[in-house]
Amino acid sequence: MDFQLSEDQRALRAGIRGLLAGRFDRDRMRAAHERGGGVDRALWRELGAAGFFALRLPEATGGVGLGLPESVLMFEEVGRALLPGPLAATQLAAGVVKGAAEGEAVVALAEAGRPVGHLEEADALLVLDGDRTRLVSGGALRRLVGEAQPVRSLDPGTPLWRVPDLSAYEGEVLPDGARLRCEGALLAAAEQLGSAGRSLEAAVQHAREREQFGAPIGAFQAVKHLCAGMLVRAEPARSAVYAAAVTGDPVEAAAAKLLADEAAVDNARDCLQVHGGMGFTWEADVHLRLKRAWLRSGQWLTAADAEEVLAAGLG
Amino acid sequence: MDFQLSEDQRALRAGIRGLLAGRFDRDRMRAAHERGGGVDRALWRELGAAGFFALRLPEATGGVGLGLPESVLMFEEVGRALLPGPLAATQLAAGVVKGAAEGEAVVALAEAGRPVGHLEEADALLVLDGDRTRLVSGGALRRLVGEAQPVRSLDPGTPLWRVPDLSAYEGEVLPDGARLRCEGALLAAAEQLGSAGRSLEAAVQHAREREQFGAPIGAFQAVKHLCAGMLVRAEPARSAVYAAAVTGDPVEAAAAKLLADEAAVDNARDCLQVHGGMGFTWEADVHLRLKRAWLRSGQWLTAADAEEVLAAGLG
Amino acid sequence: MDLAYTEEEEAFRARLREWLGSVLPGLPAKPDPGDWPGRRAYDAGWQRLLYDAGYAGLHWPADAGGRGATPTQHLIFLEETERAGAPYVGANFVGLLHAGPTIAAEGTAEQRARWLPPVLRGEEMWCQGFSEPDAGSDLASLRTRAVRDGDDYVVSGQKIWTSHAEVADWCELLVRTDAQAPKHRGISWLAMRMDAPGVTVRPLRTLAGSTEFAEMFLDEVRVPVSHRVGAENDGWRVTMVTLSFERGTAFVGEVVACRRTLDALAAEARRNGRWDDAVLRRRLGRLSAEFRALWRLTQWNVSEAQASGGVPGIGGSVFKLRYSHVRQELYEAAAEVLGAGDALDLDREWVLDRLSSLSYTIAAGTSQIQRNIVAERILGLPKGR
Amino acid sequence: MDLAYTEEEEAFRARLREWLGSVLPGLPAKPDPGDWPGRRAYDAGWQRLLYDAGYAGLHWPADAGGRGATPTQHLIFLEETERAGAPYVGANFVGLLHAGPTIAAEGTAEQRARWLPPVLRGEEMWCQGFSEPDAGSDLASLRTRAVRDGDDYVVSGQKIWTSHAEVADWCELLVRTDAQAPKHRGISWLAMRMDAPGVTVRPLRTLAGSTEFAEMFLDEVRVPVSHRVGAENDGWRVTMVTLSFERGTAFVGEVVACRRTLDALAAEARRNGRWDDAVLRRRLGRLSAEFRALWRLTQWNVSEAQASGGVPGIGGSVFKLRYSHVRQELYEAAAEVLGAGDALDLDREWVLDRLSSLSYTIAAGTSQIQRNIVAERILGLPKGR
Repeated sequence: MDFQLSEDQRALRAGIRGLLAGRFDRDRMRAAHERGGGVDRALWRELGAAGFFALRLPEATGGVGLGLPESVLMFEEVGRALLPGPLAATQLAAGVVKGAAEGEAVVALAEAGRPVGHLEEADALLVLDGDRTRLVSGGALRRLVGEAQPVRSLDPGTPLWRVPDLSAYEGEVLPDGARLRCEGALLAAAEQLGSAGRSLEAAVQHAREREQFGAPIGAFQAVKHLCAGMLVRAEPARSAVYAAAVTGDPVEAAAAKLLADEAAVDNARDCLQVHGGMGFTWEADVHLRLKRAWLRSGQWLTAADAEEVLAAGLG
Repeated sequence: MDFQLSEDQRALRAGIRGLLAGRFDRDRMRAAHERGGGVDRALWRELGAAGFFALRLPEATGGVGLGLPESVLMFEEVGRALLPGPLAATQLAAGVVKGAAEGEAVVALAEAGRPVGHLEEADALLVLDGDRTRLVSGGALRRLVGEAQPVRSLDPGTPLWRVPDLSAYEGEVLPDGARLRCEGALLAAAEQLGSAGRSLEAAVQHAREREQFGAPIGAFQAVKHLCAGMLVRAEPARSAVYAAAVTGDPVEAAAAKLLADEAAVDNARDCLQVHGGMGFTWEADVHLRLKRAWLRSGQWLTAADAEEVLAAGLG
Repeated sequence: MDLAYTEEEEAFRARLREWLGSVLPGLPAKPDPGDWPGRRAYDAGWQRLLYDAGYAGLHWPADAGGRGATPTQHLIFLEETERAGAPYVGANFVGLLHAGPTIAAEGTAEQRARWLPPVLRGEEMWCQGFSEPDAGSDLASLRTRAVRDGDDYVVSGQKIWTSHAEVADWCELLVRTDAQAPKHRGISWLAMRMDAPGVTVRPLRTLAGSTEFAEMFLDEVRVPVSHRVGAENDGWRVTMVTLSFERGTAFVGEVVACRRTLDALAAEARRNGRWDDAVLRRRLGRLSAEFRALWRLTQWNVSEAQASGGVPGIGGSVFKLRYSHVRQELYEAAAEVLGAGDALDLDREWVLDRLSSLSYTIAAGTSQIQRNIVAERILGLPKGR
Repeated sequence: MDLAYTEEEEAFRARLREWLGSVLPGLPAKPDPGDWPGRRAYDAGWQRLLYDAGYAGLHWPADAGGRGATPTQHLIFLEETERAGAPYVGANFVGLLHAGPTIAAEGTAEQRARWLPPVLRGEEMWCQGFSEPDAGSDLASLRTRAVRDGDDYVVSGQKIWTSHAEVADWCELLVRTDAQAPKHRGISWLAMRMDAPGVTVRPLRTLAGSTEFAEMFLDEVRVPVSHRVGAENDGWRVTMVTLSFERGTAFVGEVVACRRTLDALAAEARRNGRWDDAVLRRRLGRLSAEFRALWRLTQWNVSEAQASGGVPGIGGSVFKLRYSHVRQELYEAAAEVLGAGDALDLDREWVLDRLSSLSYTIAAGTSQIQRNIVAERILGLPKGR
């Protein structure tokens, strides 16, 4: 048993982190959110070129040939950078949807009863609708887009559309729907994990620098313990996400999603609290993380569903 | 509108507090718990003589002629003193069960599916069994006692018995069962309130006196904020209990029970935490309050039932 | 303990209800949140109606032009206006609830005569210049300085979280007049004209996307010394006086509104089927207990203020700690009622409220600061650490 | 990242399982909790079996008589013994996990030869005399004093929370040897015979009604200077060395046991019908996520220790904070599964565990202290306040 990251895994993580630092620094992140969070096609292609979407396709078919653990490490980084876009759905569709692997295509996620993010930009739609998981594209997709209504999105990084009953739109049914849902949940959980980690770092940095009552606020137990609580939320979630990526077990993935959702949301809230009034401004980044964390909590597998999956696995 | 206690109410409270300080000080409280928490008949009679049980009977029939608000103030005091015994059931049965008003009789509470406290000492049993609220006494009670099994009670102040199916024991059906349940819940809530207040006082006292790392532990925010949280739990619960006593509204009583149960249990737990290792010893009083608070949380109206009552009242 | 209202109180309520019923239908349409002049006109109009009907400055002392109402009457006023959907105090907030009472208590006769009547009539609006970005929770460490120059102070610095700065005529300003004194002892309270040269207002966008607040930059703004209320360097005490007007009524309207929201959430859950989810249903039931208790605690605090004559109540910290938390819970429950889809739609009711609710544990004293206050001033735990 | 165990590790597990299967059925009946001599004999017997089978001191270095097993092997050992229902380490706890490793790391050759073999063979039991009633969380403020008198220290003071004091042969004792030095610099580590004159043990009853712990009163107890491990006044550092043996394995058995308890709770809820309560069912589901994560975090910490060679891991504080809380939650859920009736019956499974669980957020560093450690030592926040 070796739960440590391998050299290759560390290098992979450093690579994507470097790419994002260069191509999606804070200014660009803010700019992307100010313009409504559409997908940056050039960056999408760069990610494609770096193997982000093709990561798990076999080398024989032009993929990188890596596994779910490596995907999870990459998604943690895009979550940390708050990169907008349907990253999980696109990676899952790589090898099925033309151009997805290369970053030429954007594959959005559509779930029954929920608004669809990035619909207008989507080249295909991964539809989770009851037990039928399918890809909707071409004419059906155009028809769907035509009938969709834009939603004033809570998340400035994710344009949303309200769509009609999804069952009316046919597409290529995917045989391994259960696996896709499980993996989608896990990749979203990894993004949540990255977000939770970033919130913790931001809180700690602020607590070290901000002075009140003659001392850095991080010297006060109230603030100190908020920060400690954030780490205590993030670390078990991290173990759960990484382990589920290794085992691919759906019950473990449910645990990972549940804990990572909670870590992302609650760490963002605590980070906001540590920042005080400044955390309540639009200028601060923390609200962007909170809103995205709320969005992702409602995707792939909700807390209620995860708890039922976990309960069913007991006894 | 005047939510302040009247002069008479203050005097009443001072009276019972004085009586308990004289007759049930800490040494006697500990002794009562060491011997298994049976009812002290002499003290019971003294409470009777002081009008505790007859408080709400009309003066014309020898009662004190006061109302539910005064009862609640008295029960808060017995809760604070951690007096064992089925006080609520006995007060509710005063005027119906012979001797209850005078403190000559002990009326225990029996609820379907739960162990009965003080069964062996009971002169009558107030049975809450489905919608039929009745008083079981005499032969039926003796038969029931004969078939009961003693339980090793979690609460050292309350001897418990497991009883057979209550429906087999007939008794005088009381016409106002709903009112009795509501009032019982409220009196129990008042006891919980007293317990919550006492836990807060004990925590604050310890936090002021105990020194660690060169300062009273109450100077550390972690401890300070635990104590503040205890007050923030107790005060809204107090308002809810007092108000429900004034209005007699069953939904308000449900709110009162829910919040008072939580205040009693969580304040005891926080008090224990403030006391550190010493709080974990048998010598400390806090565990006695916690155990009684757990017991009372399961009596009259549980949290789940209270939440449903409150939800039903919405919308 | 008597929760029934007196005949006099009920009569007050009945008259108020009747008046509200007669006047509210004739109000103009509510202005757009971004239309500041429209908002000012709307709020001014409402205040004028209150004035003409005898409800302006209800809780102000009679000798300041107020009605000298009891805390209970004030509670009834706030409860009924909220129930009836009357306009909020809006741009009159600082004038009626902070600056006005401060001037009434600490101002000279001339200052009272100059500033109070226009507030009551809705003719002049005030804003508050207390908070500073670098001071934060440590309000008394404010750095905006005022240097005496003849009959003026020359004021420079930066303020933040100023509501209605765009339309206010006056600003109640805390400035440092003695940099050498201990921080609470070198502060003075000034009334500053918002159109004075050197005052720049910049809207501050919150995470809810709104611009309810502003930053205010002061660059050598001249404020006459005669506009100082109270003695020089005594501004901290002068400001604290305002708090003595807090008689437990600060959140009456909000608690009434929260209870209405909770009922609406239950109705919506029954409609959309989520009522069948026991976890959600019981959560709403629990919130009902919380808001019922908070309503009763409000009555308790008001009653206490009435009995004690309105002495500053630190009991407000207990209320605020619980209320802030529970109101955030309310909107988390709202998101559950809406479901994973609708909770993301800013045009759906409750979604913006959920965002706004994030400030409750921060604004007007963070929960961390409030816990210190409760622990030290109510429970008597030692200061320190 | 590879959660699969190596062939070698699987072989170790298979051999262990086989051995457990062969030896456990032949164990004597477990003694009554109040029967101290019986408990000592039982624990000693089990340790002797481990010794004979080559499992004694599994994680001790080979040069101390141990097996030099990797942290992963130790994890497997703890997991399998817990799964198989093997006896707990019991009265051998301090010897095997605290005093022994300290002597192995810091003792002289003579000290190692004298004290370590009897621990491994289950012939001598140790207890721990660190905590004091007045020191509490501030362990280093301990006041039990040792005064040099010829070749002896004369020790007087009071210790608390001493497990197995009734049956221990030796006590690892922290004493103050320099009252003038800063508190961490005047402490020494002594090995004290429990049958020395002046040692009085008094059982300490916990709120669970048990007497697992004792108080220990020391009245001019003579301890030979040769029984000091490490230099005089260097005892704090010597003690901290023990912590370096913490390789993430401290709670392996407990986490395995908690997961089994959670499964049993679900089975009981299905049996008694409470499984239909969605609130309870989802609560159990959530606990499943927590314990799954804690198991993975355990593997993570063990793996980290293995990679880093077992350097002291403050990551243990993160684990303990979460675990303490979740384990308390587990027994709160157990009370819900039992229902308002059975949860009051001390003879029902889980009820005493619920009481014991109240100590988790206090013992071995309160949650408050753990949060300080996490914030200051892991997150690098300033000391202070």
